[in-house]
Amino acid sequence: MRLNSLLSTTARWARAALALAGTVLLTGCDLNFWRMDGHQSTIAVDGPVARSQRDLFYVTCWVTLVIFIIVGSVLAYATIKFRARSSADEHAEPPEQGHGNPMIELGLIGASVLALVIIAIPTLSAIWYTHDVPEADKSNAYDVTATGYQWWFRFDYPNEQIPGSGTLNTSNELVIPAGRPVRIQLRSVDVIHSFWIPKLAGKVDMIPNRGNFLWLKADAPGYYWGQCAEYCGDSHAVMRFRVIALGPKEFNDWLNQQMAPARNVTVAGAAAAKPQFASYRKDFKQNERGWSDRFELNPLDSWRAHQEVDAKGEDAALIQQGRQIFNAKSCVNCHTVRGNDGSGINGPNLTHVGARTTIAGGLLENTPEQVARWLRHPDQVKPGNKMYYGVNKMAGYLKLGDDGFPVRDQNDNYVPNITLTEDDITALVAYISSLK
Amino acid sequence: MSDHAASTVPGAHAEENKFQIYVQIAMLLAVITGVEIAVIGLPFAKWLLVTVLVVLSTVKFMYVIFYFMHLRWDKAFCTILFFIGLTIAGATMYGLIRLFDAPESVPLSSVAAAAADVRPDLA
Amino acid sequence: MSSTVTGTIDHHHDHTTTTGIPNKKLLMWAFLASDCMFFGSLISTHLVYRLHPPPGNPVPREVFDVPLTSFSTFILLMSSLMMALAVNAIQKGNLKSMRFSLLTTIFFGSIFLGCQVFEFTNFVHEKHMTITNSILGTTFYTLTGTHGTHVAIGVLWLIMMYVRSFKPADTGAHRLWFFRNVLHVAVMVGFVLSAIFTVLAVVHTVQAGESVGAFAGQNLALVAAFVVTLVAGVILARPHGPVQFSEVNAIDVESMGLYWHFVDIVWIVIFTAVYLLEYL
Amino acid sequence: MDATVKSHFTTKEEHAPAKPLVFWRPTAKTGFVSWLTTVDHKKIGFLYGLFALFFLLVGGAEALLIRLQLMVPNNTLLTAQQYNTMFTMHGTTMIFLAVMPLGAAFFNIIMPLQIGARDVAFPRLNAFSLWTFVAGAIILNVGWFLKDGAPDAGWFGYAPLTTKTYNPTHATDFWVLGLQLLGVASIAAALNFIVTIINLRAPGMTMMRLPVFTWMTLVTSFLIILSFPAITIALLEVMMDRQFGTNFFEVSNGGMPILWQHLFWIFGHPEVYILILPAMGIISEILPTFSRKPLFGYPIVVFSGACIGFLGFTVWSHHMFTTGMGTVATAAFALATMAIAVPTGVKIFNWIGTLWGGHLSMRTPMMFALGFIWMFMIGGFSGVMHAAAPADAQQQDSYFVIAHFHYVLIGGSIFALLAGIHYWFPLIVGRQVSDFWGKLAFWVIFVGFNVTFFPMHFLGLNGMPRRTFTYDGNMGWNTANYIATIGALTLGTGIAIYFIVMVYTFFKGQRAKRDHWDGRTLEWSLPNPPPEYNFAVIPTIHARDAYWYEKHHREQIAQENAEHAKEDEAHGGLHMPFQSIYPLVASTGVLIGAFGACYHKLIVALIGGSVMLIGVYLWSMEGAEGYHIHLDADGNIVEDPHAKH
Ligand code: HEA
Ligand code: HEA
Ligand code: HEC
Ligand code: CUA
Ligand SMILES: [Cu+2]
Repeated sequence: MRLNSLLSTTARWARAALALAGTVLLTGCDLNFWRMDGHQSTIAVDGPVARSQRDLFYVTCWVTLVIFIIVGSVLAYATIKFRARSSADEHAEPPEQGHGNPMIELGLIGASVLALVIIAIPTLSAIWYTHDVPEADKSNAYDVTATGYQWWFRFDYPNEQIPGSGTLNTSNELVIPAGRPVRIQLRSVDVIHSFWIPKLAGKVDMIPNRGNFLWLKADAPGYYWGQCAEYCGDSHAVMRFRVIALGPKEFNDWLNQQMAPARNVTVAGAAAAKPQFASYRKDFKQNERGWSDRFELNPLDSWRAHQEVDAKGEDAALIQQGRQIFNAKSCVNCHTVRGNDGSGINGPNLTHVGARTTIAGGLLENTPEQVARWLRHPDQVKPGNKMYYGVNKMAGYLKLGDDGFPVRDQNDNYVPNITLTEDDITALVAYISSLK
Repeated sequence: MSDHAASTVPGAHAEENKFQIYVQIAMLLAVITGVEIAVIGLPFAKWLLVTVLVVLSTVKFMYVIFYFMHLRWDKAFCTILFFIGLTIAGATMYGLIRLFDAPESVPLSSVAAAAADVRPDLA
Repeated sequence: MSSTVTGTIDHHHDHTTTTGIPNKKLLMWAFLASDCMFFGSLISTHLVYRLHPPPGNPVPREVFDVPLTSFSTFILLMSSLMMALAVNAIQKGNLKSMRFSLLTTIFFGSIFLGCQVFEFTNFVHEKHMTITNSILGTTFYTLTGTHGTHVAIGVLWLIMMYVRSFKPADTGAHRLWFFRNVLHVAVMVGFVLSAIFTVLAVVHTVQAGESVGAFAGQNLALVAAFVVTLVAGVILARPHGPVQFSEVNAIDVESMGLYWHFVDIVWIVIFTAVYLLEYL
Repeated sequence: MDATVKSHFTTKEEHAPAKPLVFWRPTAKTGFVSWLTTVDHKKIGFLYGLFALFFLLVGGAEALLIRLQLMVPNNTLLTAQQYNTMFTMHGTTMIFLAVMPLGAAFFNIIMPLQIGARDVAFPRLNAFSLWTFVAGAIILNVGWFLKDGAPDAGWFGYAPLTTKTYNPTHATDFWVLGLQLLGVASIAAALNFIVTIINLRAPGMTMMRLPVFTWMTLVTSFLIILSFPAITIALLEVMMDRQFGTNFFEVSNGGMPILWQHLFWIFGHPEVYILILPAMGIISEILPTFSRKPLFGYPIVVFSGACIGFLGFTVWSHHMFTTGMGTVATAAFALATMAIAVPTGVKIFNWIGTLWGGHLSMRTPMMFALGFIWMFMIGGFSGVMHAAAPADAQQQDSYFVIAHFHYVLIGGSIFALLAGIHYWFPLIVGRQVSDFWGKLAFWVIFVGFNVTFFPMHFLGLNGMPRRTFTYDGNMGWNTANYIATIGALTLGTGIAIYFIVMVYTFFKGQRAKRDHWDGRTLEWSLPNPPPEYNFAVIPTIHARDAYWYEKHHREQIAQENAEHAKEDEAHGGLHMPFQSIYPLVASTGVLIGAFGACYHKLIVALIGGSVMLIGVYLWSMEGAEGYHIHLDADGNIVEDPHAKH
């Protein structure tokens, strides 16, 4: 029979495949697609909110797995047992034409309901738990406001008011106190975004004209990966951010540093090697498979290293020149460097940008090369991005028409607004890196 | 070809003079409309007036569908069919409107939210 | 089942279908069930925005004009009555009476539309509420406008049905009947439109306190169109021998009636939910 | 057909009345014009099927591009914008242009045959649905060939991303108006099916004797007419915002983008049951046939289908668990969603009950049906995991959702539809598909499908967000993505094999005998392919599996049929409706009008509207006329000189 030969062929292939898979696993080749310990794992979690969500997931998983095994076994048994083994069998007298059995039906319905109750109870308790900070912990909570922009995040610290210039704010890297509940108000200025730090808590959307809210807590100091989780246009995929949780002392130091105005560099010094930190490597070309996040330091230490001012390596003249260009090239229209120049709010606050590990919405590593790359071709790094195409009728690298959209010339090419020479870029990079 | 072979004698409905019924119902509906307009001026509690208005317009609604649209004289299936739609639409409308009442769902721009009495967590 | 219809028509049961309910009636009811959801979504949109208005939204009771709306509600109700009578008439085979009732329904429907046009222009020009300048304007005009569109479609349908009742029994003997029919529809539509706008012009003249002469001078074309279509309508409606419209078509009129009544009940809901509740 | 319709049928005695040229009615039964003007439910269904399969390949090609882009981290095969277009069009195409019309194809072809009807209740309306569907498909896809590009706002097009501020090109207008037309087409078709099932059943075909597939057609049609209006309104609102500057979703004037989500999902959730219920209907036909046993617990299977349909309206916000609805609303929707597992489970249990004690003949349709049960269960279970709202906060918009819905959509809907094509192919086309190649295709599809989508569960739990054109190599997602892409290529190969075999069989396959699978329902009583008039004599139904009963009571049935044939002849033969050009004209008007609206050209829109109105007017004036045919004892048509003019 054709069928039988096919089956045995299949079986042969299946055995071969299994053997292959086994060998691959034993030799340690990275075929384990089921690994769930990445930077954005929802399984290897580091906070109570994410933990309660994961535990609930386990409950649903086990309950359905058990049902699957039971129902599956019956199904498999029936399929094998009652299979027609030959074509004669197929055309044998039809079996008894039975029509059903109410008792079995009711029993199974009851069993299903029971299974659902097992899932429903922890679901309800988790809904209430994840909704707001537990009463006992409320007094200890810290407040932050996160606002989504196409395609970056802005973070405000309503508890920290800077005399004369309002609420402390920063972008793309959220620093929170570890071990304390953090209440995050979620806002959006344009389209819908979603705020998601898988290891700390499930996501909540940032919806225009809606005051959403999320709470989370980091068990211990650490460095976490976040991601916008609602499709928000061209660069949704690279709308990322980082969360840094710090102990009480370190958090306070950081706040103090942030409250201070931007550095104004006037002294020169000698260079020192900086630790490399591979959040985004441009040599990370296609086809590089596998787990490859080999930090030279642990990520939190990498972040700490970024906080340190390395006055010796700086060229004050270059930095001053960068600052001038920053003003002249209208960067100030969109960016604020508090204490120095500008009060723009369409782009990230750059007051202490040099102290972040990443730029451009968690996409690029904050190194001079990457900053230069960003300034050279923001559109190529981050498709559609607003620094290039302009935002709220504020022109970026391109000239805008009255309708707020970039204009084109007769040849259908965009008309530039900001043009930077390589020298400009070098100076700007020096300036930006100096802002710690 | 039908299961429901002639239970109806030709002309079975002829004796009903619908003309009168229609005119009477139209008058009734006009009166109810008048009452509705009058009700909004009365100095009673708001919930009471809302209830009265809702009841009165439901009554109008029912009169139109059962008499003008002859559901009363038609096979029950037409009524069922329409009420499936009406019920699902009504329940969905109700659910949708109620969803926006939850404090979490009040829009930031709304007058109430601006007064910050609905979303204490924003204050 | 005989292919030529003989004897008395049973209006409510059709023995060629399984349930005895005529297909067209069933179709219409199913459609109306669907339309409940349609208007339900639209009305909820309006109500949700009404319950949570942004600051600076116009206050509805300062915009609305209850006497006018009550009047048009009443008119729509009367049109519903006439529609019911039209169905009643054709079920009894009374073609003349049906035509008369249809014409009155068309007439009332047009008045309703005229009121709405008046209301909209009034709100825009006097109350400065446009469809773009506030959320109230947006939802109000969209909701009542969609309802108005339903009414307009209904009027068109009524006109087509009315004209169809003139289709000659022996189309072979009247070679040009089809073109006459098309002309008839056009004339009726023209009449309704010119009637609506003539009435609006009259109201405008009265409000502005102008003279009859000024009115005629400014709206000559409108008045002329009104008169011409009126005359043409009367001429076209003269009897031309036996027609192809009888009790068998009652179901067509009835389905149309269901639609028309539904539009009326939607207005019942809108009248309460959109207008009256604002005054509490 | 009601009295009015009947009275316009020409009989031998009447002389053909003179008509203006506008009422020309095509009579050709073959050729291009006959397809454009057809009112025959089988031809219309066949066209639906062809369009749907074409779009399945288009959507599949888009899926393959998606997978190739994601094969490796930081890939540059597609730009961000191209990728976004790709998943938007993939989702929209698969759902609205592949699975839904494929369902409509089966409704059209099979349902009237199962209830013993000669056509649907409104044949011309049916043609209008078809052509309006085509118009919608054209509008939706036209962007590929224009400067504006194809839509790229995602298949649920969340406002305000779809407003003019954030999507200034016409691409989004194509999406809005394309979906609007598809909605009109679907509602019109569904109304038609409802009336047909309620009103055109053969004598004795009570509701509780309807084949389950027909029942599911009915429930699905109800879902369509009750859920589509919500998206119609939602689309109307974005359209107003885009074209007239209204404020529905304009935040600066108090608009609430969240409202779009509610309206969309009020439609969207019933929509997913619109995609699965026909599939469940097909499975409920195949399992009994190949187990040679009636469906286990028929009444409860029917009831649970209706129950799923109804509950489908109460759970829409489970797509919005992360929008911050508050505890009470979240809890209510979570519980309602879980409740759906009960009626769905009932179906699964009863299918197993049907297998139990049967003589299972393992032909290709049966393989797909069994595959369906397995895969759908997995998809359903991940659905229940989503229903646990706090857990869903981690899963929403991650690849876990992608895994969930591809298991229910491919492992569910597509498997069942492929099974159905295989199952009814001998009836519709009259040829028999090779079992070997069918099974081969099944296994390749089955393996490829699981290899593609099973790893996605892990990707999702490992934090990979969906709708991302690229990802970093250091997130731990590389292996699973690579495997998934390999799987997708395998899956594509399987589908290619499937269709190559089908095309081959269509032209060259072996002729199938009548009642190829020893069927149980009425459609198998027909010769293959079924004649235009379907039933020479409208059968009388005595039992649930009507044809099974017939096969076991041949004499009684033969006698009845002979009597009914005589009656028919006494009434002038079988009534057949004329073809008509006007549904096509009306749909063309709709197409033109929609184009005008896309480009904000009032004149064009008005012209389109007028063409549509004229089409509809002439359609009503030409009337549902038709002609008669007479059959001899063998069911051949006896030529009637008066039948044509
Ligand atoms: C064919 C389509 C289809 C079907 C049938 C389903 C069926 C179900 N779906 Fe799914 N769903 C989709 C298509 C479908 N879904 C799509 C397309 C999306 C994503 C849209 C988008 O975002 O783009 C989605 C998304 C989606 C979400 C939102 C996820 C998110 O975005 O966060 C949720 C949440 O609750 C959900 C739940 C369910 C449930 C509970 C079922 C249930 O009906 C399943 C019931 C079945 C079973 C449970 C298995 C059999 C039962 C038994 C053997 C009985 C015993 C079992 C128990 C007691 C548990 N689905
Ligand atoms: C019924 C619906 C359906 C079906 C059948 C499929 C089928 C497939 N889907 Fe799809 N999918 C959706 C509905 C569906 N999908 C929806 C609704 C979304 C969400 C969209 C959104 O987010 O907006 C989605 C999103 C989606 C994504 C996520 C994209 C993202 O979020 O970034 C992915 C990624 O892997 C994917 C993959 C696939 C694959 C590999 C198939 C395969 O099964 C396809 C197999 C078929 C073929 C491969 C065709 C075979 C054809 C040939 C071999 C011929 C090729 C022809 C030429 C080259 C001319 N789909
Ligand atoms: C039209 C407004 C606009 C102008 C003008 C503008 N930017 Fe930006 N800038 C942005 C936006 C928006 C972003 C965030 C982009 C993103 O991540 O999607 C940004 C991001 C940046 C970043 C990364 C910041 C971070 O925290 O990730 C730097 C550095 C930067 N801009 C420097 C400059 C310089 C230097 C200039 C002048 C040559 C400039 N910008 C001009 C809008 C602008
Ligand atoms: Cu912001 Cu996606
Ligand atoms: Cu859903």
